[in-house]
Amino acid sequence: MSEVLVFGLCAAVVAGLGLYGAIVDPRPLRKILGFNLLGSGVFLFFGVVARRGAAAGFPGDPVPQALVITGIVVAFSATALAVTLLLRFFETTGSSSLRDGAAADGARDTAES
Amino acid sequence: MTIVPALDLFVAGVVLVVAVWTVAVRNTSSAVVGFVAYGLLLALVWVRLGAPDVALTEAAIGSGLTGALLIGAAARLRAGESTVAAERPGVPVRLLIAALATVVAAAIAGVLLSLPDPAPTLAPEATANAGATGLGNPITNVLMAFRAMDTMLEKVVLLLAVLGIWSLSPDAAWGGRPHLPHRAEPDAALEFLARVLTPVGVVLGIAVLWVSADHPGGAFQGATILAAMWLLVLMAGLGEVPDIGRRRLRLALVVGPAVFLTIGLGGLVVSGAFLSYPQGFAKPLILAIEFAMILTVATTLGLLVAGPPVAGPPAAGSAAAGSPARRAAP
Amino acid sequence: MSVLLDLVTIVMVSAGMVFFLAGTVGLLRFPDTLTRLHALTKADNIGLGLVVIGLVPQAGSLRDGLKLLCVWLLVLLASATVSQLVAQAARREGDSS
Amino acid sequence: MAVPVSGPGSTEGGALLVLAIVIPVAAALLGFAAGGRRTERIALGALPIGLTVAVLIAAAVPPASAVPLTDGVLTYLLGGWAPPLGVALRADGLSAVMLVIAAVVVCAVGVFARADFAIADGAAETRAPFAFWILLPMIWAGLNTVFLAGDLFTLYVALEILTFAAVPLVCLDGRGETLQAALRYLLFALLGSVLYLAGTVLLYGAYGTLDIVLLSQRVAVAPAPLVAGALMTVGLLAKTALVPLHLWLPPAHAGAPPAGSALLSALVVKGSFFIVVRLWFDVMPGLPSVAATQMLSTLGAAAIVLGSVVALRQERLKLLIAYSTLAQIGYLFLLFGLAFDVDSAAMQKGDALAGGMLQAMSHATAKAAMFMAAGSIYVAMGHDRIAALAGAGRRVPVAVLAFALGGVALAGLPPGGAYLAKELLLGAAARTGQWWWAVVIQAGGAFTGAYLLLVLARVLAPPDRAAAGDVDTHHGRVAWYPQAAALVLAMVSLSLGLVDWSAWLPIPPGARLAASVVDTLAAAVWPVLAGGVLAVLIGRWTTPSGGRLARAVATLGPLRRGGIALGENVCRGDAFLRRWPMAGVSLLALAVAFGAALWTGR
Amino acid sequence: MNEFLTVMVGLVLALLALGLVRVLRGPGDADRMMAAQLIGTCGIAALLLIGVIGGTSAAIDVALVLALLATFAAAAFADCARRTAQPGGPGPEAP
Repeated sequence: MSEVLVFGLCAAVVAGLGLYGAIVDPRPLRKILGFNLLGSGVFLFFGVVARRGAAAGFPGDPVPQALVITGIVVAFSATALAVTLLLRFFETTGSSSLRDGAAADGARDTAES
Repeated sequence: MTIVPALDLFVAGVVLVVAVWTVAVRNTSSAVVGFVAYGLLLALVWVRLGAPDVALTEAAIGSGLTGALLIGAAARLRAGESTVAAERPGVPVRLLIAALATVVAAAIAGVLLSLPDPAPTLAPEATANAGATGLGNPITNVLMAFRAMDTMLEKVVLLLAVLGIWSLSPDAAWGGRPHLPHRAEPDAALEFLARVLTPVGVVLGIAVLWVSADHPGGAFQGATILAAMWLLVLMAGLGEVPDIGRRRLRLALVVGPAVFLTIGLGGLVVSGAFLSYPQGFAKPLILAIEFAMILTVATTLGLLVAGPPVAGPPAAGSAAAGSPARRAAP
Repeated sequence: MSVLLDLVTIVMVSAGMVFFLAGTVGLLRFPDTLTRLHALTKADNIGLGLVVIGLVPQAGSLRDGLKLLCVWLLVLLASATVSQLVAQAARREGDSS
Repeated sequence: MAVPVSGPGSTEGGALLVLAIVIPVAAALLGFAAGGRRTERIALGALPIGLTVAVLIAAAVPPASAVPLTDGVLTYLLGGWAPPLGVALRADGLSAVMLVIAAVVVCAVGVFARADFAIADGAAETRAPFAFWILLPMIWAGLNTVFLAGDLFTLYVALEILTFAAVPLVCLDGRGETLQAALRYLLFALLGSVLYLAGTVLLYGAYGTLDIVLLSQRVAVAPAPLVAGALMTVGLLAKTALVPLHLWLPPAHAGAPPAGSALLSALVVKGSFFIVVRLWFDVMPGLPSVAATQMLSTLGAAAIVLGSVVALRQERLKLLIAYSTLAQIGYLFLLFGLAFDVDSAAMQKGDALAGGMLQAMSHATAKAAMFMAAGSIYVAMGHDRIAALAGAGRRVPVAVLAFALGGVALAGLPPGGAYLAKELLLGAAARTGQWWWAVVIQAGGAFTGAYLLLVLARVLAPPDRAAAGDVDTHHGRVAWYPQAAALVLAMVSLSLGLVDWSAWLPIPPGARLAASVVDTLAAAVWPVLAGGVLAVLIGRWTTPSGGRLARAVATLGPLRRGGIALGENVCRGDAFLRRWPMAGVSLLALAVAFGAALWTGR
Repeated sequence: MNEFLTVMVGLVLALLALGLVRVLRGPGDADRMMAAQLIGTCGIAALLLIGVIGGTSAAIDVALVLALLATFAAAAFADCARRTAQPGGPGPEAP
């Protein structure tokens, strides 16, 4: 049962790191990285819960593992959308800052594009 | 034996070191490289947790495709990096956030210790009902039969992500093609890699799907490998992404959820419940859905990494040059 | 018979470990990128090959054994081409910085 | 096939629930494959079908007022598998009414959007219309799944569908500000959904199921559900943009095209609110404590004050309406403090919940009408700076009427749905002796009246001669049907109070409304009077130069200066809260606070 | 036998950690690109050993996919580094 404990704590620490990275770092790409870390921490926790539920000949409870596979695909499509949105924002305004006024003063093309 | 816990501790330790590195390092490109290393190492953790299916998914989607996506973005954002990095909050705010994040993580870890000892599990129920679909792999059973609704909705999410990315293109570029910028003079090593690796990848992708009936594998994992191979071909310049207006591409993107929906509605009529399979026909129907799914998901994941259309639509009627090399997607 | 197989495994995996050690020491000690690349791709690959050969007797069935060898061949092919790409990048970085 | 049914099997009306989700998804898939003009036709074709299905579901839901989720409900076992292994769709009174309201608003937005996103026959397919006519059914599918899904993970996927469909809608016009607003929205919403997911994994770890009904039978006071409840609630608050987690809402809802803003403000925000209600009333009714429910309602009250005051200080009409959404979201969360029954220490499905849901329904219809009217005004006047909107009343009279009626309905004037909701909430406050929420409810009505009067005073003013010259009069021709759609929605919101909702909402029979003339008159006059005073004090308007009004304003001098100072400080506070690090701190601090508050209730 | 393999896995992971520290700290991008390749070899060796210890024969499939995707990631890095080094430079108009 040791890996449940070890990887459970590892999942919680990675989730904490992801939360910290997503909130503190002003760069949106680092926020997306933080979100991915947080997501993998939560999915790791799903894996630990599945491992605890190992029974009937399976090394792990299949239901949370199936949820993780669905979750990873959803998290990847979220990352792809966020990265493309960030790149488009950077191309349009030349700045990738989320600060309130950043878009306005950094805007290259006029508002009536 | 006491040695195994040490092994787990060590694997977890390496994973944590790389995770801390990914958050702490200054330069974004090395943070992305750290994240790719983290993703690949996570596959080790998933194997230790007895979930090879998820290890496949994590290694393929978590680090392979996400890594390719993020490294491209990191390179293009390097110009604006310094101005934004300056907006870093002050030390007190950072300490407060660190403390709060620690409390949340500690709460989650604390709950782990308090979870009930005979852990509640659905494994026995999953095996008891596995007879209905005749599939050996319990996770495929859960994904395709017991919780088929989540899998079908998830394909809608993928389609939405592609639509969201396409809608971010400039108006003039609509109908054009998203192209990975391959350079004028082809790079011999990359082209060789693409020519040799792609067939191996396609065979492996289809095998991972075919095996998924009874052994770890699945349509998503297979689709990710096919998408990676398609992207490798595009990177090597051996193929072009088809224009987003082409009917075949649109159908390829929709065929997965569409087949899932029609078979689900068929189940409503024939065997009494939406997304249920008539007795005895479950396995062939599930495989049919999975083949439609692998085609859609491979195309979708490839397009998600390729990005929004950039070049304008082709002159009317000009055939798309260099139809993509051998791969499942049209 | 199984003792012999275990012996083969122990010997092969230990040999593999020696090469891994060599590869990592090379990675740490070598002065610049190209030499480190050399250490990384050559020594580690042989290390992996030996570990794979060591594990073939432990594999459950013939199919698993063949798949193990496929893994090694795939990594050999991959590291050959990727080292080329990395070397190009290192050389380009060398003359641009 | 041997359907392993344990517990309530699929009831006979169940197949309708499947149709409610399948029709929008099929419309979106067909539209995506068809492309070109057919995308619009398919989406418009699906609207009436979906509306009829929603109405049939509302009719099929067995009338059961304050009954737990198990029996008075329409159930459908997907794939024939019963929970905990399978996923069930369930429709009780709450989801039935929300389904109907969502269908009505989506249909009205569909009619309205034909003006902006019409695809000419034979014309080449363009980006924005193609994207809009697929995002509309996708948002609808996400909402219907949120209202019907009986499994917490299916709710998570539905939330993701909702967010992924809403984000491209925000930056459909591709300007820098809207792209930044969409990016902030996506990143913060993703943080919210991962926290929600963390909560679900803790619940699964503790109870081995994610089905709402089974969880409600198994959840007891233990560390797992407490931490899970706190994380899920905060994650959903981040997606509902309740103050102080509202950093993304104003720029996103103001930057979207009018049809998009209507969908976002009226419906998308209601999805995650509905899951908070499901979580606190159905999954863990016994868990909340006095501290937690009072905290949630206090956040609601703070949202009302902050949203309304900042709305009064806005210069652009769409931003004013967006901040009004912020305030109305706060209004919705008042129900939690009122619905907590102290002696049974559990959430009671009573008049407070009915009032909250009715407020959600009337806000959905009224706010959609206001955003659509604002869209028509923008087209007619060429801009939406409130100070220069004089004469809009002449150009687009129907749109201005729709805006006025929507505002009146929102302010809680009879016979609007918000009036009925206010009466129910006031009744609950009186019954439970929490007079302070009654004060907040009345203040909410007054504030809504305030910014309504502020805009109407400006819009209905005759076009001032000087300005009329430079603004070319034929700026934009506005077709009749977008304005008609807005007017119909405003009328619907205004008539929600006349319907007897006891068949769907848990209105206890004893809470018959005091229909005395004096009460209704007082309820009608109060928002207008108090609103006028607030508008004069805090509102952003230039003092007229000469005449009697100038002298009257002079006497108010010190009060006015105090009001403006208050307004400025609140705006600075709002800007402070909407900085990303501060929003992150609020997110985590709220998670810890909710965890502690729930813990004290043990 | 499992004890021996576990010690070996510990050793491989130690070497992997050392190599990662050196590679991730490397001055140029080229050094960091080697991280994916390093994991391609050491990571897969550890994975195969863990698979044998834990008895999960599926670990070999995971190793196959890992090898393929580590190569793909390294190729993506190299291609991206080469693209940014083009005269066009990494500016937003590069694609």
